[in-house]
Amino acid sequence: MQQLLNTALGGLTLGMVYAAFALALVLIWRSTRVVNFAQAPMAMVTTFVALVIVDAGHSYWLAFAAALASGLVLGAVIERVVVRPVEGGPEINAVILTLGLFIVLHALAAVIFGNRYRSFPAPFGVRGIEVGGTTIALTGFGIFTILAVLVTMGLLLLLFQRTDIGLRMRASAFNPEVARLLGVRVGRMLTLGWALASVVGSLAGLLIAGGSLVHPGYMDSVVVYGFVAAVLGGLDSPFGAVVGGLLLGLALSFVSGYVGSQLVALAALVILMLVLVLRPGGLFAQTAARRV
Amino acid sequence: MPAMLTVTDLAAGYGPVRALDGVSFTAERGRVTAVLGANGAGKTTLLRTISGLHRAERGSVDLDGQRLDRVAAERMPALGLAHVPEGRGVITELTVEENLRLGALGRAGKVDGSDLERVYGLFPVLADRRAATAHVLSGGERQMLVVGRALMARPTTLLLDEPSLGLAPRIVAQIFELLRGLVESESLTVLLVEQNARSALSIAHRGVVLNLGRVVADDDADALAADDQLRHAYLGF
Amino acid sequence: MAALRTRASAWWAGSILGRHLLVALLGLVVVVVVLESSSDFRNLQLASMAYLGIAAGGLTVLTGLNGQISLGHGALMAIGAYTTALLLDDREASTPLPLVVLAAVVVTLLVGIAVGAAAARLHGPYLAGATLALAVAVPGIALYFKEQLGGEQGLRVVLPDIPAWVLDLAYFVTGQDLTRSRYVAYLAWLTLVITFVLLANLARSRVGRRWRAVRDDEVAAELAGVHLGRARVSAFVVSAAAAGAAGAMMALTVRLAAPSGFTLTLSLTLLSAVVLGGLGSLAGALLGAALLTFLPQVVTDIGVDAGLSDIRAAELAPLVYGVVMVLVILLAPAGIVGTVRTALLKRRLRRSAAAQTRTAGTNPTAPGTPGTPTTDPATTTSKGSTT
Amino acid sequence: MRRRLHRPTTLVAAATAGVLLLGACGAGGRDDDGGGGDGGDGGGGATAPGVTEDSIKIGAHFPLTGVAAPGYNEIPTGAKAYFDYVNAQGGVHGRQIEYVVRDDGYNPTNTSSVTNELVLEEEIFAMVGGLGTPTHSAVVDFLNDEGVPDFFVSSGSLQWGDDPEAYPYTFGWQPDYEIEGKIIGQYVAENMPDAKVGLFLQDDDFGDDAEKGVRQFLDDQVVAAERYTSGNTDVGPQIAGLQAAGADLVLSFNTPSYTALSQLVALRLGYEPQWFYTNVGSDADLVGSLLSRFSEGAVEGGSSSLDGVMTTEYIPGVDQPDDPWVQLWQKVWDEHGEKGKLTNYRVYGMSHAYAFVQALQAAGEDLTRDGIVEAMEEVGADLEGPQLAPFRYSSDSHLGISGMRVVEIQDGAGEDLTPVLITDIGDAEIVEDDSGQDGDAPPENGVPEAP
Repeated sequence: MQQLLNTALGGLTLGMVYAAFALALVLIWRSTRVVNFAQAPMAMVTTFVALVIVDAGHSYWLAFAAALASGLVLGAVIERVVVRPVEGGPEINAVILTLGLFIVLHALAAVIFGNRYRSFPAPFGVRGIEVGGTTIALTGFGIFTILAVLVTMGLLLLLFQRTDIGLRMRASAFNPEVARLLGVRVGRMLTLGWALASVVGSLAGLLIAGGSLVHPGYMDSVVVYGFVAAVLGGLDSPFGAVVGGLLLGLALSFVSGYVGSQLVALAALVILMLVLVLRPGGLFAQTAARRV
Repeated sequence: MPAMLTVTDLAAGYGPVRALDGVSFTAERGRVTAVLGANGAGKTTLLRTISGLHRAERGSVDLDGQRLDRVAAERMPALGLAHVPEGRGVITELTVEENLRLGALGRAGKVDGSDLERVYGLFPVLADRRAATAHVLSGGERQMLVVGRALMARPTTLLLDEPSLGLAPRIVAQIFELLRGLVESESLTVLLVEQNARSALSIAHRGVVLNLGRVVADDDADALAADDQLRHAYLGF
Repeated sequence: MAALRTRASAWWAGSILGRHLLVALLGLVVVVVVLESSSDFRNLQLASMAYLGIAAGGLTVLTGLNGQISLGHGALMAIGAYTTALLLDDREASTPLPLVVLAAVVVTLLVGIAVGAAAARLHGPYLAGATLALAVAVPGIALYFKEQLGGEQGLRVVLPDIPAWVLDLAYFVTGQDLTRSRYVAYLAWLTLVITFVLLANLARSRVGRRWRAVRDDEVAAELAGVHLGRARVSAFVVSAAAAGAAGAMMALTVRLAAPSGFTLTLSLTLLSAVVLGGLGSLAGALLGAALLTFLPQVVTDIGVDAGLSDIRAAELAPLVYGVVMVLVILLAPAGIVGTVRTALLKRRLRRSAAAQTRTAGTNPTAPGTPGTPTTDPATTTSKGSTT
Repeated sequence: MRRRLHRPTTLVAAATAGVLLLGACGAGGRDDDGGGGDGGDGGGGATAPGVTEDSIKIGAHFPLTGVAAPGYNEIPTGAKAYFDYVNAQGGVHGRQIEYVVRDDGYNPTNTSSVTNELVLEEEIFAMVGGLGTPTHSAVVDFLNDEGVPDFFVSSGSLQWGDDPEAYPYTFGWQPDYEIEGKIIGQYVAENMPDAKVGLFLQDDDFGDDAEKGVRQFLDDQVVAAERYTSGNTDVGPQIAGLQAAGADLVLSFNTPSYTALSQLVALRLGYEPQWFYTNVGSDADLVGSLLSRFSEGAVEGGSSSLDGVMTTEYIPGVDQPDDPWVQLWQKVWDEHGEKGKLTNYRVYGMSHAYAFVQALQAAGEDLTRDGIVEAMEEVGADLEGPQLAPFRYSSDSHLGISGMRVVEIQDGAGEDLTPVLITDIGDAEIVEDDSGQDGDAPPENGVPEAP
């Protein structure tokens, strides 16, 4: 019973991170029709920025803010400088480009920050909370993780649904030409979209790193499962990304605990194929799904 | 009537294909000017070039004394120019009201509820479906939505691309009726691109006929409608 | 069945097959000359290049001709490699080598049918996601079935003794003894030439035209009577078969099939080989494979020569490789072969244009501009429009 | 994606020819060396490949990039520092040691290709310290076919020495995982007979061999065995499984990062068994520095974070700064190391470099590949060095260090729980070591003599 609960809680926390990461991928996909494989190393780089600040003796929260801010800048710069030329071009070119970025960022991080394990601090306890004499696998930081992702989602929802800038961003994503005709500076919106997505990705990176170990490759499995989660939910649906992330986090945790950790990836494949065979556009594909 | 929109010697193309080849005409303030011609005559390219979506190779565009041909498309609404693209202009993923709100974002000055109410007043169908996602709208409703959205920017000049495309004649008549009303009440300048020349000329004051990227006729609407030779050669009715 | 029909139709259009065979023969002569004149180390490197080339060739058919993205071809190679390893587990293994390779191809092909059938309904990033999951899932299977598949340590591949007639033939032709490394290299390149001839013929056949039709415009293809699903699955299966052959060659070259040899990196590497060389072109696939085989070593050596420590020099290789990928996409999006072709074509056109008097209204780039995507004004209007 | 396959074969042929010619040119630069690196026949005193009057070239494959690189990439820096130190003292028999390290990214395919490069192109005399079980598996046949001495594989797998007939040129170095499992198993059976034992195993030969050793003594006491896959950093489900099975003593066969991860997860689960980490995973210095960051006192700072944890020890590490060997390593690192501090990975690298230098001394001035292998089989068991127990090298076994002692970590350093125990694979008994290896000190100049 306790194992069941703990496995579920572990899966929930991990699922939240996958959800955040998938959300970042969906934001970028929606705005620029690019699957950003470089999302993981981008987040990794910002996590290292935070680590440098912590190492310099500053507080966790300053480092946290700096990582998010550097995520914002990194996302904007990458979109503007590297990704802009391939937007609207053949899909595969964008894929290869972000894969290339993936490799470059990885290699750069190894050169600059060193290729070794380092511990990353957590602002809250990493000890499980006691409920009625038994400890459950939910730490202060775990709660923070869940809350942070929920709050981020709420903020994004507000931004997109309730503000003019959100409306502009959505319009740019859905129909850039019409958006231009209506006076929306589409280029800026796309850059902003990447910047925001990169912030969300950075958040996922910080949450995975918190109270654990980081090295240049620490996000690599997240890119796979985050992408699978996004596809699972339907790449156009932020809601789907979140559901996909949670579903995947829980399912994989149970497979790892009760079947075997070798089969985690296989389980991800099976779940994905089951969903895609029934719904080729993901769980939350819009009925008016656009043919790309 | 003074000229609102003046196009002089405009040329544009796609690679080696020449779509516009020295087009000149004027659209008068508060009037409807119809641009007519067969498929591929360059009508849509003309609108796209005026509104900055397509780059002009030569020539100039002048809106009320202001050069437009070097201005980016996204700045047009602020200058009072609204381009209503053909059919697909509705952003189907957004709700009706979001589409409308979007229309007001590009213009200078503060947006308030009165703009929305005005458009809903003009198109009561839209008011009923304001919270619906736009993809559930019918073709006629979509056309109303794009026109309404353009009006949200309080434009002085409206570029309309094929508003009758794919719509039932009854709906076309309804939309043209609305347009005529708007021109009269708001003293809008309208440049109306149409393949359906008969309907277009019925509300236009003036007509410009394009063929293979050149102006072949430019006259009062009545005169054009009366010119049998022209009608048979270029207008198909 | 499709292959049979293709073969038949290719025979009818005898000149194409004849030309391909002639080129293949020439290629083989070059292979012999080069392999005989290079060291054992180069031979093995060239063998690696060959198996990467085979897999990339299959992938370029899938992605370039049929428009399907696969991030999971490494997993298909793993299936070919493990099949080979299971059949060649000791020196007494009696299965003749061609049969082993054939078995690897057939098993991979069967898996390809299953994956292809599931993938046929998926588009773009959904297909990418599914194949990505495939790429990470397959090594896990080898870990789970430790008894049968050797777990993390993998399965050793024992290269059977070189048949006496092969040794004799090699000596007769070249006057040198055939080393095992060179033998492996010959096997890999022979497989490559055979695979490429088959792929090239398929690409020129009716099947190939169907693949392209589906890639260019599904609706039009369907109206023209092409069965979309069947065209997709057949492209995937052909490409899987090539990956199987590549896996077999990889197993023989590396003499091991282990999960850590088939990480996601391998799949992504193949895809980048295809794009770097030039999508849809077999020559590009080969060029990409060459780049992947030789670039890291060259870069590391340069790093070491420049006085970097071993670690720094090793870190330099992926950095340069990544930068090359980004630059090729930004500066030469048609890939190396595509860019060269376009440049050559332009020069030829310029020359012929200079020779002729200019006629107005002609379209200088219209007829068959290979390698570059044609921009069609009708499709550039909006990328996010609804239907 | 509007590309088309355009006259493929012609271009293929052209490209093929071009690329192949490129390859040929590359090869053409080399002299005809008459059959590559076939030094295996060791023909009567002829100079072996990689050996000249004044130099010996040796090679190694390590993961320098990629996911497996953190930690392991420090080993060759330690070895290199020691070789540089020896070179500065005049080398071995007047020969300077040239140490070439190649990156394989822990991918057997790459290992195969870089080993080909090292052996055929660089013409190394011997492979020294190649790391990893799956990676080295890919090249062990090749190295033995070519007759290249394959010394001191950095992995505790049994296959690097249990069958010298199959692999006459391959030698293990560290205690294999099975004897470590046996020694731990016996200790637990004798001292904690009531413990409910949980096993936390890396899912490869490391975990498998160790489990085999442990179960020789503890089969009845084991209540759960959980396996994690290297690279999957979420070990929560596995630790939760151990907790659910009620294990109060966890024997963990894992790498250091997983020690830190398992400790963190246990904190999260409120799971407090007695931990017993394998030597590989118990780098107190490293794990301590990894765990020191976690705030709110959830984990004690510094290297004391593993206090109370049991482990084994077969060479002295950086937690024993007073040990004469560690003092030598510190001196070597200060003089010849790169930046960064001395770590246990580097100590590991230096320790096997030390053993290799001694092997070279033993092989004498007329260095041949077969000669050094013979020398190792003859005198290998008498090699001096930091190892606490002697090597098992003989003509029947090429397995490495024969034993270790069980320690408990206190204040970041090991406190002995047993004397040094030695044994061998299979049914071999576990006995106390009387070789005196434990407690010896390096020679004054830090360079070993022939044994």
